[in-house]
Amino acid sequence: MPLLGDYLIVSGFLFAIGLAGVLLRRNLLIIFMGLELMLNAANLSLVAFARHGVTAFGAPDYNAQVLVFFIITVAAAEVAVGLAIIVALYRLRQTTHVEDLNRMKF
Amino acid sequence: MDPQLYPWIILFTPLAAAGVILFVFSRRPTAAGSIAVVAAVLACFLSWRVFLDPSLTVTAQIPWIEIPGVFSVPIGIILDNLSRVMLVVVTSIATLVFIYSAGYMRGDEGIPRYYAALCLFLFSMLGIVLADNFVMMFIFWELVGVSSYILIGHYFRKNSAADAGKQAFLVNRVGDFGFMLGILMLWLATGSVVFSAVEANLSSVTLHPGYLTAACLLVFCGTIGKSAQMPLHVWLPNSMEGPTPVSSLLHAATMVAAGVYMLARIFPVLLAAPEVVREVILWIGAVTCFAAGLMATQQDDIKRILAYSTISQLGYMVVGIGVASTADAAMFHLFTHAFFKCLLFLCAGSVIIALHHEQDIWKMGGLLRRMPVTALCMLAGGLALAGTPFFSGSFSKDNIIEWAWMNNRAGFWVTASAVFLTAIYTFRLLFVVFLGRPRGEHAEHAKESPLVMTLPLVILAVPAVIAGYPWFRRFFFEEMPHAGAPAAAHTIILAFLGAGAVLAALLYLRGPAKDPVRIPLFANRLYIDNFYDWLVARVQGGLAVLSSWFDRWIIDGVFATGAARTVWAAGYVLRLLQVGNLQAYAFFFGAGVVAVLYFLVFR
Amino acid sequence: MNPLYLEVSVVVLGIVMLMAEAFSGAGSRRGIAGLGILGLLAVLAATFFVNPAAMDAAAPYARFYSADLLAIFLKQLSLLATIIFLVMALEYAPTVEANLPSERRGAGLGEFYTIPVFTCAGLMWMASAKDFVMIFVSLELVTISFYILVSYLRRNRDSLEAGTKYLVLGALSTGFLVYGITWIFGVTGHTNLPEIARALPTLDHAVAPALLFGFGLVLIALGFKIAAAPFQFWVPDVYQGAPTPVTAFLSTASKAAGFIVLLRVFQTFVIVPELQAKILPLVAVLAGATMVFGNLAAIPQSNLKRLLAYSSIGHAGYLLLGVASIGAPFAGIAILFYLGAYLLMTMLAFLVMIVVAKATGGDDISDFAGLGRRAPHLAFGMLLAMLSLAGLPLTAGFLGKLFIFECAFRQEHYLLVALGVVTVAAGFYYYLKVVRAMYWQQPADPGAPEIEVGGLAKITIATLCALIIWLGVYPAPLLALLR
Amino acid sequence: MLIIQFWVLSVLMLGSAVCVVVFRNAVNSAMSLVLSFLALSGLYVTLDAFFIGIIQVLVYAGAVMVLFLFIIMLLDLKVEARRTLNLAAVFGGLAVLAGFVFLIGQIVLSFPASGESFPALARTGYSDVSEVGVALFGNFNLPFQVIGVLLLVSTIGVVILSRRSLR
Amino acid sequence: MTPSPLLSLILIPLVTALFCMAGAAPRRISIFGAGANLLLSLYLLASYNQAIGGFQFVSENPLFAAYGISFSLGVDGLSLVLLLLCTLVTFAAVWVTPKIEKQEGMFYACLLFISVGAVGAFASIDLFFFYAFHELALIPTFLLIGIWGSGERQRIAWKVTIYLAFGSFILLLGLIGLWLAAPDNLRSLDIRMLQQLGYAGLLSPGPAVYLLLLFGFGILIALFPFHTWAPEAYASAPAPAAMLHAGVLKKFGLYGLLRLAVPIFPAEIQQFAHLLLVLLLGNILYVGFVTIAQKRLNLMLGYSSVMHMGYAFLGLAALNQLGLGGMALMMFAHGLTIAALFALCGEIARRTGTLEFSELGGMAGITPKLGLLFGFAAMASVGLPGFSSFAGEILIFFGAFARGATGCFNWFQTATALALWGVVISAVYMLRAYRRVFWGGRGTAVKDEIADISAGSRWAIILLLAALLVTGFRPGLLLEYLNPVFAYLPQ
Repeated sequence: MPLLGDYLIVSGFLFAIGLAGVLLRRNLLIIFMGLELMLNAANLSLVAFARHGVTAFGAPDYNAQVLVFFIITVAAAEVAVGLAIIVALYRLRQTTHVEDLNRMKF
Repeated sequence: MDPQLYPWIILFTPLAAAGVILFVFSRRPTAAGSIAVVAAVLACFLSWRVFLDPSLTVTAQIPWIEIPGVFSVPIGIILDNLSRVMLVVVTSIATLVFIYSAGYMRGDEGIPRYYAALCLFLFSMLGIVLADNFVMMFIFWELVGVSSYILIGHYFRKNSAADAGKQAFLVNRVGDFGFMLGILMLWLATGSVVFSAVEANLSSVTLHPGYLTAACLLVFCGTIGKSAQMPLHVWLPNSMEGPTPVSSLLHAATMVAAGVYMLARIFPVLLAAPEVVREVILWIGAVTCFAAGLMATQQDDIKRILAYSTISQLGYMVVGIGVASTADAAMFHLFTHAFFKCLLFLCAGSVIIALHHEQDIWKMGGLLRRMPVTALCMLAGGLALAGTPFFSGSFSKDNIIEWAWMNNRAGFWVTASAVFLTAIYTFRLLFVVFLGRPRGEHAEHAKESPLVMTLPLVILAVPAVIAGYPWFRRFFFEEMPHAGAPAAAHTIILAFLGAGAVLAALLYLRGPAKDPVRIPLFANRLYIDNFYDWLVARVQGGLAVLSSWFDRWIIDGVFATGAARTVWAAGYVLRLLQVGNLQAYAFFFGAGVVAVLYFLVFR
Repeated sequence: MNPLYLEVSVVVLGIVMLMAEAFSGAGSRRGIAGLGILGLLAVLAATFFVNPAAMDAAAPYARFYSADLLAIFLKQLSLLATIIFLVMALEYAPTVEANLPSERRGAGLGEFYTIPVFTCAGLMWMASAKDFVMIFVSLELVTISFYILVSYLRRNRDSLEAGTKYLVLGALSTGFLVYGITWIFGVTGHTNLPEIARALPTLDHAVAPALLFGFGLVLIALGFKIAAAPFQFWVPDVYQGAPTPVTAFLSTASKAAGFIVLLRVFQTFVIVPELQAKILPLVAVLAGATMVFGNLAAIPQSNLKRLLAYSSIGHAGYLLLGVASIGAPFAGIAILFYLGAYLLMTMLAFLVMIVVAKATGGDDISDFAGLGRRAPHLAFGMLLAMLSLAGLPLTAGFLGKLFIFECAFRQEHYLLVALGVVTVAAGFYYYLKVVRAMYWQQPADPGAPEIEVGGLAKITIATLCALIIWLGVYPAPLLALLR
Repeated sequence: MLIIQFWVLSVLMLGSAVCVVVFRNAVNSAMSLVLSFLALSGLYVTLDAFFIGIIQVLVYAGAVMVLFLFIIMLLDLKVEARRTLNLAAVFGGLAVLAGFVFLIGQIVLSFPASGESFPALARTGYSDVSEVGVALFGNFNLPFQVIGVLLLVSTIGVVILSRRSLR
Repeated sequence: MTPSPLLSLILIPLVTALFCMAGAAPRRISIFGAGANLLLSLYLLASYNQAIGGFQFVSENPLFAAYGISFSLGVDGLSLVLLLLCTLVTFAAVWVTPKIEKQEGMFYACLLFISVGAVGAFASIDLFFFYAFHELALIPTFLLIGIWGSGERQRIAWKVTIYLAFGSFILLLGLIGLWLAAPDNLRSLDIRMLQQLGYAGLLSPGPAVYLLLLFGFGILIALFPFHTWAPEAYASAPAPAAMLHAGVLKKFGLYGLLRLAVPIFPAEIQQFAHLLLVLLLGNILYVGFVTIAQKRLNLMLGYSSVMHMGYAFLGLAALNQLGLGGMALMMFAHGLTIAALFALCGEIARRTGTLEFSELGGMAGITPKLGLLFGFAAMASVGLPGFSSFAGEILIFFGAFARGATGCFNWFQTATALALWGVVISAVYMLRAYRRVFWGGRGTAVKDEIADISAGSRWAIILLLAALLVTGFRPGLLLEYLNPVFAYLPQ
């Protein structure tokens, strides 16, 4: 039987891997995938916590699951808008590389 | 009119005249002169009225600064023998000089300014004479300084005159610094600035002899400045840059005597103070009197010779304060000196005008025949100055020297030997200017001055001769205690006088074309002026430049601007963090997250 | 009136505007903006008549939604900001049109006027949110709509670059927010702030690190929204690149909402002394860093938009100082007042900037040279905005700073106050740069034609000026409102 | 049994997540992401969250990933053009990551409940779809409507941003 | 809202300034407005009831009760004297303003705004407005120096503004501290209330607040070592602006110290008297030497103004009726003097195009009236009797010296003695300046054809000098207003 801590650790690693994608990759799409990984890591923890904190009726905390549902929805919307922006950027500048975004600085 | 008002009228008439001249007649020389003369005559007339009415006292006061229960400075008038005598001396001489000026200044472009300043001077001098408290005296003390400044700088286009005026003011200020400090000390100790109250409350200070000594000596600084005592004497010879009547009135007869007058005024305080105070006063006076005599023997400018003689004679007066048991000794010399020195200066002015502003005695000569009135008057003045018996100077000066014999033998020898110097420079002056043959073009064609100038000379010559005789003196001074010096002292003085006269005759009677004696040390006034020049240019100037540099580069540059620059630079550096690279931002973000969380959770 | 209707009306207004857009032909779309302004004005008026008691405390929404003074005030601010945004947008419309690939006149403009109305609804929900779920969804509504607005100028490289940067960093902060909420939920078992507040004192001491971890992550995400250092890096670039009205909107309303949420979360947690002892120093440090970074880095700027971005960071620092001094009796009021004042003066600055930039073609400080002679009234408006931002007395900005410093003083944050003084002095430096340009310098082109100002913009500028001075001299009504 | 499931799925999920970050080709990354999400939905199931698991598959592995792939194809992204690796950035990023992992590790280890296993559920065979649905449309009605507005705005935004030419 | 004549005192220049900005014959309107204000202040001075004393013409308009902010106006003897100073100098400054080439209306408006700030600050009895009005004057100063200044005007305007803003914010902190120091139920921004609390010992803000106030005000007054902004500012500002700032606005700091520090912090003033004495000697002696080294008239005047502030601080340190009364008197006298000097300096600069001593000289022969007036003003500046500067200085010296004892010199007496030396220093630089500009040989920049001072400017300066002379001959005229203000102090 896996423990709560196991899930949390795994979720933490997933979060870190997502962060690594953001920090280390320079392709906007991959960065975006990293961001999705981070959100999912949070979801995993949330579900684990929900399962751990069973309610008085002995059921998982569905409130937390609703939150997970919201997060997924928001993530989807974010992906849609984000990809739209990336497409627009690509159309204008033919790049999805973050280092090309350097017009504004200092 | 209420006689009580007379002193007030005497005091304020000249001020009113000054104001009227300045604001109404600033372009009308004649009117300006007339107004000034009228004011002086009025003041003189009323002064004599006051003098002749010994019962008159003035009680009214004008509050000047009044902080109830804490501090008050009234403008009040003191009328005692001292001030009465001084009043008539000042106003009388002033009147003569005002009249004389009308002739001397003829054709000058700045006559209204000149007369306005003279009136202002008269006002200030009268204020000193009449002041019944220290602060009032200080006020007029300063005003005397400023009017002297304006008058010395009358020929302001001349750099030398401009510098001399400035110097006179500044040197006086240095003396006033001490004066004010002394006033503060006496005030703190006695709780009042009014002379009578200070004297009455002195007992509270005698517990602190050191304090009282310091206070008195600081007050004496005022005298050192104003009466041109060593070491602050340098301004007086330079002040000869002013018109000659100014030299005569301010720098011989009245203003410079103010210092002595002030000492006489506070004489009771000096008596109550420890012995050392008067000792110091004596020695300052004695050294001044001797050193100024030395310098006078080697001057070539007729006015400068007289200027150094003035310093020397002021030294005698200060010695008088230091040794005599009464202030009258000094005041008596002040009294006689006022007449003969004024006379001498006016004579010198007459000569100068006649010689078209030639002041070098080595370009004069043989003027006795060409300007007999002037010459005779000058002779009378000179004999009085040298202290020749039967002339006024001898009575007053010998009196002081005799007091020195009684109370301070060393002081006696110094002052007595100064008589020798006096004789040398006086007779040198007389011989070179009036005897022999003319040494210059102007001297040959010199003519006697007009009546408006010679008349005051003649009038002044009378008191210059007779002012010392007891029957005349008694009219002005109470019978003063006799010093009681033996005849020997008197003989010694006479011997010094005779020796000086003989020496001068040997050297100068033959009418040499130039000075047969050259002593650079004396001619260069013991190099004291050079020392001051060095002090001002190097020490003060150096300090000023140094502090200016410090202010600009350290305080402003490093601290003020530097701080601002640091902030600016910090901003410049901080904004470099905004590299514009998304990944860098993400990195900073992540680093921030780690730092914040670590700080929050694990600290 | 039930306060819930406020947001509903705004959303309905947005949908109506969308319909109007859908059914309108080629044209300037000014009518849609006008409709929006009128509608929002009506809602703004309605906010003064809402009655929180009309809410059904037992209804499900009561768990998410509070209608306290804080919320109402922020709703009013949001509405005001949106109205001013629409006024700005009208002035800015030519730029938008020029930067959209459109077939006919006015295409895309309607949406430019409409999306902010939905954003406004999001802001209003944020103001009332008292449950992490509600906070999350309303915050995301605002954020996502801002992604769109920032990158709205599709043909403008700066706008798209700004949009991308905002998108990535915003999403990153969302990730942290969600993870933080997760941990808070994991520790307390609740997402509802009042319930968390109830649960906190009962918790075991050992869970404190986890709790703080979660709180820290939420704080970071909110810090990102309000541009607190060290999470402010997106601000200058995004503010500079975004369409100017969006920048104004972003720097005022969005920041204000962020602060309200921060305050709510903060107040939930600091009631536990143990947590307070950990949290307050952190906020103080963040406040100091933010003040210093914002104000100092602004000094060398020459682009006004970017300068205002840095200044906005600096102001966030002062606001955070207020948050750090939350224990003082007036701290809440001080923060709200500051938010209001900041909104007014920033909006004024941006509005004038839009008008001037339309005429001079740029938003560098040098484009303002000689404005004092070219357009004295605009210059005066800008002068007032700058002085108020700098904190000169008799303007709203001064009182804001005064109140905040007073609270900080009471809470004995002496070092921060000292830092505040230094940074305020630095602030004078860069705000006066604009004044210098306007009054000292000559116009680059002396023969340039007069600057045209739209009627609505004129009214708005005048109103903002009046409000700034009014609040600076006679703040009593506003403060009474906040009490 | 459950523990084996957990570890297999976890390793799969983390491994493919690493692949997402490591692969140079965007398509490969996207495919790894799909795999990772599928494994994640499996983990949800081990936590008795069937509904979430299904949603995960439908929304993420289905919709979102399709969108990703679609965009990748649309933009015709090839292997990321090799650029000089910014070593400072890499090391900096790794340092931040190390710090973050350390933090999470510490937190999880210090969290008292980490060592607890999951309590048994009182009843089995319940329908979590209905439970979640009731919550969503009942208690969570307000946030749900907000989400609705959010989706509306996103839709408009996507249209504005990605249409080739606006009408 | 209760009406008060003081409100008109603020409104007249304000409205005049607005008219000027609108561009309606600015010079004439300004002279009219400033003149009206001068008359009004004289009227107030005359109708102030000495028998009652305290604050009169009070009007209170509470704006925000919780913070106690109220737009309250009221004056006592001290503020009346300063109001007179302000209106006098404003009138003179407006009058001597030469033809302005660019943006004339704006120029006059800025001048009047400075006046509004000063009047408002002196007439406010609410700390908030007291502070706010002063700050208000910062921006016109910035504009005046920046637009119409000379030399490195931009850099200097910048520096001055930042410096003063910095000082103001330090001051603000001090004021906040002061406000917080009162017990909760007695907290007030009303200066009268604060003074009462101070007398009653209910207000104990502690030394830190005092130091904040001292240095906050100190920066505004150019207390050593925070003085470097002042000379540059005055040298660069157009003459009327320098007159107003050096003459009036700078007095705000001293006024603030008299108003707040004296009643509330008597113990702290004594506690830090040594620090203050050292700093003020820096002002007098050190800055005095810096002044001597100056090679330009305007810079020299600027430094001299800084130097004179040292005397004012000496009066503060003395903390007795003599010293403080003298300080107030000196503020008045110094304001008039420095205003007259800057006005004359402006006249010289306009005629010769330079203020370098090396290029000037002998002007008294060509412009005798200018020379005479400058002589008067210079004498007033060196503290010659007859001018109220002397009365002020001498009271300060007496006051400070009274803090000592008979016997050995203590700190105060030593400081007084050293400060007295400043009288010599000021004579050194002032006479030097006068000699270099007006006396001696003709300087290279002094041409035959330059005109003497115009009748208008002459009368404006004569007005200032006459005020100095009148109050110098009868300091009682002012002291009867000032004495009651400090009468409560123990001797």
